[in-house]
Amino acid sequence: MSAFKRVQQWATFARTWHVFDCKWQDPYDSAQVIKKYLMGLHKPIYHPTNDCGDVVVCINSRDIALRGDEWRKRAYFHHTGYPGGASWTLAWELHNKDPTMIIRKAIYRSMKGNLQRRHTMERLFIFPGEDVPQDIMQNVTNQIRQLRLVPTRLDHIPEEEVQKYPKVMDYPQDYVLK
Amino acid sequence: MVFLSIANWVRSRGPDEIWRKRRVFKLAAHYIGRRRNCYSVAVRNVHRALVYATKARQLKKQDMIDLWNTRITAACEQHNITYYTLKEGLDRSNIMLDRKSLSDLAAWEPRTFECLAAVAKQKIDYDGFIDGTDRKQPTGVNLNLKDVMLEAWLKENKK
Amino acid sequence: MSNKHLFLNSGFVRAPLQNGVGRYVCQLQRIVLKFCKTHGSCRGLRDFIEQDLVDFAKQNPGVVVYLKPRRHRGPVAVAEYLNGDRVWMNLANKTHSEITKWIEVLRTQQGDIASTRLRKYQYTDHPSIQGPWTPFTFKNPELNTAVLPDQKFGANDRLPMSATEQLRLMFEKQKLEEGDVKTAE
Amino acid sequence: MSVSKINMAALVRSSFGLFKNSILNTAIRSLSTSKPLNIKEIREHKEGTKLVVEAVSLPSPRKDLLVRADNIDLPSSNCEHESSVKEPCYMCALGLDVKHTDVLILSQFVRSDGCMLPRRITGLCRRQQKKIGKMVSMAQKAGLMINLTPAWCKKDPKKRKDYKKFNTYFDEKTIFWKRIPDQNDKWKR
Repeated sequence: MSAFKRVQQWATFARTWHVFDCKWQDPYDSAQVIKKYLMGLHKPIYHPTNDCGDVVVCINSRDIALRGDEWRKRAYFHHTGYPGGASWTLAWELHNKDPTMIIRKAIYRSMKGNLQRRHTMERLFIFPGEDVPQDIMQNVTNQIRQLRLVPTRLDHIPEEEVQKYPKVMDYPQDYVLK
Repeated sequence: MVFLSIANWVRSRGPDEIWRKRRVFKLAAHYIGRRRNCYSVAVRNVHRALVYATKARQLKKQDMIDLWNTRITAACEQHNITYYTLKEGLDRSNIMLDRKSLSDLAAWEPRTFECLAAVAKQKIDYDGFIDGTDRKQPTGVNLNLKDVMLEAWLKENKK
Repeated sequence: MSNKHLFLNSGFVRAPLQNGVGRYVCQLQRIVLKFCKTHGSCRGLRDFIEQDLVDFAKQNPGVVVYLKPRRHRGPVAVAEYLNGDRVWMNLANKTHSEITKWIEVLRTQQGDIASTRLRKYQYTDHPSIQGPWTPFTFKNPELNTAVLPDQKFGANDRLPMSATEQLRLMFEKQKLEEGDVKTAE
Repeated sequence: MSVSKINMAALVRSSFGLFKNSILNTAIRSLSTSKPLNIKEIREHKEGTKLVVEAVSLPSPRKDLLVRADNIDLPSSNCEHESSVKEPCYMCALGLDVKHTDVLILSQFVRSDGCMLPRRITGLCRRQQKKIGKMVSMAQKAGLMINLTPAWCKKDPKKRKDYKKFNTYFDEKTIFWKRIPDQNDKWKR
């Protein structure tokens, strides 16, 4: 193999580091996207036996959003192995204890349960907030697009803009403004 | 009638027994231990292996199709097009490339694949064919109101 | 029901050191023809030796030719190659013309081809003209200087327009139309 | 037959539109077919020892910003009314796909304490009133209109209790559940 070809191969199989902002993202939907990057399914050179998965850094995992009433309806099961060792933790309780756990479990479960899965998970970093160690952040060269738009709170929009925004409803004539 | 020879036929499996077994042993040659040395064990495993081989002939094709699909989908994502739209656009513009060639192009000749995606997109645009997955055109998060309205205004004036 | 592949070595269709491009090096180094002077099955090989062998040796000065007469045994050709392969071939009852062709095969092939299972029936040293895909091929060059995470690269830009934006557009359009009405007057 | 009917209807409508336009265009713009909308404000002031409370009619602050479908020729209003006779309400006519994150639109339908206005004031059709009401409550639960809440509420969604302090989003498809027909109820099917 010539030197050029060797470099070519290094380039093709180079590992990219991606960052994903979990703010207001559904962890179960975004797991389907992150999984692709972790396993290398986003590359046209993908093969199950070649090691082409990328590294993903998830930030702001504390600010994930769950749909509807899932915070109090979704339960995570754990069994210690002893009789009576079963326990169910609600999603919000789990998120209180470890704000990275829900997204980690979502990604883990989105992948097929083979021997590769745990090694693939090693390439995933999750941080509850914005502050990421410098040695991790300096590798990041790409950002994964979010699925949902981060909604804007009404009190974060400037007052004049709210006033100026076109209206659809008008008050009736004898309405007493409150 | 008296059948005297039947009793002899029970044990006798004919002169070609060794050749019959040899055929099985040849297929078990790469096994280890009793699976290759004892006929009764070998024949069971050989039968199972042959059944697997029969099924695998279909599965191999299916696996390759799945792999090609994965690769093409991955390549399509980079050009903001879905696999379905790409296929539809290429079919409509009479570019009859199969999955294998498309995935090969995506990996080995990426610029060609980029052009193919552009062709498909343009053709779909001309035909006005939009499928459900591609209805989400890029909107631009920071929508510039002035530019959008200028276009609308120009369109109005042309009428 | 073929199990020939079980113990075969696998390989690709390749010529060693681009043989035949520019120059050709005969890969056959040595050929041993074993035959019996009386045996009937050696008839074809004897004919070949009598008529063609000298010409063959003259035309291929790089090939060492051995003749090995032996009594009451079948005719055999053993070819040895530059890469160390040794091909044994039984020539029993082959006619003169058949043997001529088989010797030609042994001379032109570049090793023990028959005992390799080809993984693919084609091979190229240059699989890609444009250069194979790399993670950097279609990358947005703006990412090189961007400070990540950045909302510009992280926000979803392929969503339908939100009702907030739509209403704003409608309002602008309404204003325009009102303006149009005024100018028309 | 039906085609001709539709054509006739379209003709009539377009001619009516022309007629209306011709009137409106020639008239001054400030003149409108309905009464100019006014709004009342209650003012209290003291004149000597007397406390005077009066309701003053004011022009609506939203008048200039109103968007109506009549003013824009929309390609087709995706109104779901069966009868074409019934006039669609202004929200149906606009055909906007409002989500619970469009707080700028939703905040127009609420009082300053975040309560949804009743239908006699909003003037919406039944369906839209229900839909907007649900979306307002969705936006409130998601903490997107946290400034439009009663005074005793915590003004930071992160300070709410238990599961309420975490971000939640909603799916607008869950507002109207499709009625699943009862298998045993054969007379109504």
